[in-house]
Amino acid sequence: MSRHTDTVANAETTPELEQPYSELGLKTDEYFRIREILGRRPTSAELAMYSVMWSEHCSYKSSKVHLRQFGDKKPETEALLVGIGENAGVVDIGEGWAVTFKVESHNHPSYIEPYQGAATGIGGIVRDILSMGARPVAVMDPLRFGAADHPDTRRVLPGIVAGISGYGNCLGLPNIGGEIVFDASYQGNPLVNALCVGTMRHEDIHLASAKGVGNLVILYGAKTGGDGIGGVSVLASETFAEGGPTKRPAVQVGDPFMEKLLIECTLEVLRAGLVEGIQDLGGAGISCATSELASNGEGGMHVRLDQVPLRDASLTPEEILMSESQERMCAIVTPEKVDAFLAICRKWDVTADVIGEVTATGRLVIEWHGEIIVDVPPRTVAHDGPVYERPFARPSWQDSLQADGPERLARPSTAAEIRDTVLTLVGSPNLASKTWVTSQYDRYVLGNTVLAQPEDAGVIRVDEKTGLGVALATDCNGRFAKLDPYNGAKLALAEAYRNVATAGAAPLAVTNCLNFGSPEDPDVMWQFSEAVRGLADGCLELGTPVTGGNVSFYNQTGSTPINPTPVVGVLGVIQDVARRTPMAFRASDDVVLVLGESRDEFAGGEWAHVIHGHLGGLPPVVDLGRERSLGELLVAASVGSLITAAHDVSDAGIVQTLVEMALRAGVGALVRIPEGVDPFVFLLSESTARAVVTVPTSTLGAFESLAGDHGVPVTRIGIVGAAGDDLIVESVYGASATWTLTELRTTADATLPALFA
Amino acid sequence: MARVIVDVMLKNEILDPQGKAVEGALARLGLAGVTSVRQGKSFSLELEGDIDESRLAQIHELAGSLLSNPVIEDYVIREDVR
Amino acid sequence: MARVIVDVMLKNEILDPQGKAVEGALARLGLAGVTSVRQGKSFSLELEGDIDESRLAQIHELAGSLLSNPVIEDYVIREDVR
Amino acid sequence: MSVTMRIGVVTFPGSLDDRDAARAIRIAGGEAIELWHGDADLHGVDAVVLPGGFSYGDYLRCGAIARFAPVMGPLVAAANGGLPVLGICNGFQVLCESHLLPGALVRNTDLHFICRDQRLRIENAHTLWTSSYAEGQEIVVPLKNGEGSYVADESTLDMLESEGRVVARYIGVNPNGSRRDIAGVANARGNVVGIMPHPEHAVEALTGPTTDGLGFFTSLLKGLVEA
Ligand SMILES: Nc1ncnc2c1ncn2[C@@H]1O[C@H](COP(=O)(O)OP(=O)(O)O)[C@@H](O)[C@H]1O
Ligand SMILES: [Mg+2]
Repeated sequence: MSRHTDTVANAETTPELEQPYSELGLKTDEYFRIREILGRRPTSAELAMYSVMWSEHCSYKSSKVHLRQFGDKKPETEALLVGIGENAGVVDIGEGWAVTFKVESHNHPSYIEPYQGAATGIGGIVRDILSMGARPVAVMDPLRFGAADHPDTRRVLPGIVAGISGYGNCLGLPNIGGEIVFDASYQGNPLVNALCVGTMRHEDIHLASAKGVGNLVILYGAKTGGDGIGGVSVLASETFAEGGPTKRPAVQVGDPFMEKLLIECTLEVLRAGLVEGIQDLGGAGISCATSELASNGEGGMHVRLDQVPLRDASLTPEEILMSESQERMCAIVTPEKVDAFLAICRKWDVTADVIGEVTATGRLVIEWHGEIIVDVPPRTVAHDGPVYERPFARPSWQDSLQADGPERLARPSTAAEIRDTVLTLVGSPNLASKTWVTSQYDRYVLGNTVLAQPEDAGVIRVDEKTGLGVALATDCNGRFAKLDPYNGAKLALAEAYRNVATAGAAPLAVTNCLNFGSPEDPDVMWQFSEAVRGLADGCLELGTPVTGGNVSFYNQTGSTPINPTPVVGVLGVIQDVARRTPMAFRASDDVVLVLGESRDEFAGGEWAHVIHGHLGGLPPVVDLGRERSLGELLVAASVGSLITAAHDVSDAGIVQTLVEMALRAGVGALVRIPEGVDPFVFLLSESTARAVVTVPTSTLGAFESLAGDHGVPVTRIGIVGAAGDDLIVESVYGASATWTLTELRTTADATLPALFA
Repeated sequence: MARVIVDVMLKNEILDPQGKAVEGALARLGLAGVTSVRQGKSFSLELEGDIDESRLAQIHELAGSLLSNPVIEDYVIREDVR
Repeated sequence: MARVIVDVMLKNEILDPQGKAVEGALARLGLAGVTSVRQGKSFSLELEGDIDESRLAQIHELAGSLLSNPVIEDYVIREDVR
Repeated sequence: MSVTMRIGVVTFPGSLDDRDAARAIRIAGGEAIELWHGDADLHGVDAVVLPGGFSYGDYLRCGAIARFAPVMGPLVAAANGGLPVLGICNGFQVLCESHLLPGALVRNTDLHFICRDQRLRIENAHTLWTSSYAEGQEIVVPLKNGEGSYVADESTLDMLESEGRVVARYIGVNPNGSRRDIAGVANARGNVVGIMPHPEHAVEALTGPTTDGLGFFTSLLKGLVEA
């Protein structure tokens, strides 16, 4: 034997052995807590498990105390079938259908190996959805990159997009939306967030718990290799090897075909009633799956680790426990159903092995070739990790940032200047057409995509017979969050909520991915705590519970953190997808209306960012009461078939909204600035709770009175198609601003290909 | 005129789904005794003139950055002067 | 234990967009005098036992049907016995 | 009394658009029969659709491994005997790899997977799968592929043209570099058709850019009833 195995017996007889806990990322007091829990020193395998499960990524040790607010401030709702704490939350959408959805980050791996990092990000979130018992039906990808013209953005963006496309397309999941935002603060820290949504009947919901003493633990899917060891914890387990360090790759490589087999195989074993509990393997691999299953179930489990099928025979038991090899799942199966389970795995050519059984001992015991290498209370690994109250304080620079508002910036003051400003904005990377990216994603597969990017929300048909469907949108403006993290999080929520309502769906529930810098920086921790407080308060006010999410810390280069980026995903329900509201102008002579009020609000907006490179001041005022009224109006108008198109107003204001509606349709409009309003403010401000809708003259009266009922201000501003192929805005400082659709399209379409093709 | 071939292979410990798929297919089609298949890429570069030290160094540099990602791949350079 | 490497290349008359893309990138990154780049695939097969005539014939058969598509690709077999 | 036509849809482990193909068949008025790649039996179907997807992961070449699937034995024999077969996207690739259709499909010239609403012209309205269209009719259906560039040597291309076996051609944009803008071809007998774009994704106004794709499926049902 080139190396010995550190057994429990060995640990008992060598209490004083020095252990590399700090190399594994454990603090001294954490290490001593482990010794206290066990009443002895941990074995090397136990140390591996605790270190990885008590890492920030798995234990949420810095964020837990804050995330509790999502539960404490949870709105009254009947819709939540499974809440925070499971792999993903589940909501009731009616007619016996349930939907599960969640967003997760894969930021750091995507920086190191863009293609594989992003691909395995999709793979991981899809398995979370699958493990709830749902069929994954769509994905979305909120992305953030450094400056568009920075060489490193050119390195990472094409790879990340190809990875999402390569993995998602091969799984057969339509990509229905996401975000692509450029900002220098993400230089060296691109954000790759991935959202998946799945559907199931209520009775198909499954949970990650190892119930039933004597039931067997089956590991199935890909074989275990050296992937991602050190990906979760800080260090590879090389420190364990006595015969010199082995170098294990931190990069996980995805096999989407294997994942496709895993999806079909898992759904077949679930639907055949062969599974008592199920868990995906993601971060922390077998350590996480076995400890969580045991902790959530009977409390005991006996695992024979040498039964795990390996891709690399040289892996040590510690490495097997920590490996993050992709495309693996773990199921709890009663003994009499094991054969049927294995038969379905064979049908799909999926490797499956019994690796252990559920026990009543209250201990997770792991055996390696006949010797006990782990004997721990599973709860202490999975759920009772350290909890930190990290210090936080409002940054010293926050006041001066907020004091430096955009009021001092030079504004366009003629129609010609407005015309040029708008063209510059339309072609700027954050507003330009994202088709170069999204045309790499399959949006048609499964045949249920009713709306996909660039629409406000992705809409998926859930039930072909009744037309029941769901709508999803994700949003976050990190600049707003930097100016004011509390309201920045609310603004992200408000925008996603508005996007869902704009499509005609009633917002129901929320997921989130909180991307921040280092929690050890009190400034960052303050941003984080404020953002969580804002999101929790906002969800309570809107009546949309947080069902789950993810936290990604340490997104920073040196001591410079990214803009705080709390990405918020909102899910809505639409009873009949046939009545969804698309964004394109539909028919000439429809009346163009603005809903909501426009105020002089430019801080953190696209105009200040693109034209002046300025960030300062206070973000637009968020009024969730108004958002709610607007949302209810948009849904009611859809139900009543009163409107022909709707598009939410956000980045670069009403003029950008009009440009997008016109380009989507290939039809222009003639618009006039209302009396008594500053044209620049009217066209480019980013005030919230607004949308542009088009209404046929036949329903105009009905729509306006409905808006009155909801207390939403309505302004008639123009007529679709009245300017032929042009978009014309009249009364801009005494003149007209005219854009041809051709010039708008050319400008919007050229930017991304020029940078990345 | 010179030709240089750069062979790029996934590192041994990295999962190679392509190789695995071929391995399975070869076995199904009756080729016995295959213990492993790895799939790689090769780039065949035709170059004007001769390859001196500094040019070879430049090719090595590009093979290790553009043509392969050292995080997951290794490369070998074959010179193939005709 | 034997190793066989099968190199697969697009036929010359078939457009190779990947090779073209690499050619452009090499030039942009300062490698002068590259007149053409072709990108191919290679399969490294590890086999138990020795490679006799009949086994080699079988490998040729599979190289020309499974590993390459003769409509667009050529293959070469390198035996690499260690 | 007309009997409902039974059209098989083959599911390989990595097939993705098999449900969509079945839905299109149902909307066109046929009965979709699931066929499994590992089952060397066509179960007496009247026609077969090979759907889109990544049959066996397709890391090697699209369709390369699927060609050797058990179901392909009887399928190739039946196709040579006149059974109507439509290969869509990956199905087209499988048909080429199986030598039921000439040529091959290689990586798109811009090296990206591309998903777009594609304009096509139906060049041959006499195949079993295109008879509901008018010759020269322009349609818009989704296209989504990474290896959709049709290649064949010049003499093969000339032969396809002269025998009228180019079934559909890209117009406006050639999205993937296909030789002579070819989007779909037929075998000499006209019973086997391969098409890169996805008619099965254009059968409902709600989910497709158009309903132009339905013609492929109604053509067949009409043809089978008349036969
Ligand atoms: N920002 C957040 N908001 C709400 N719930 C969160 C957030 N971050 C994590 N969670 C929840 O904490 C639980 C554990 O998360 P995680 O360890 O990422 O799950 P998994 O390992 O299944 O991906 C999940 O239920 C997740 O939804
Ligand atoms: Mg999970």
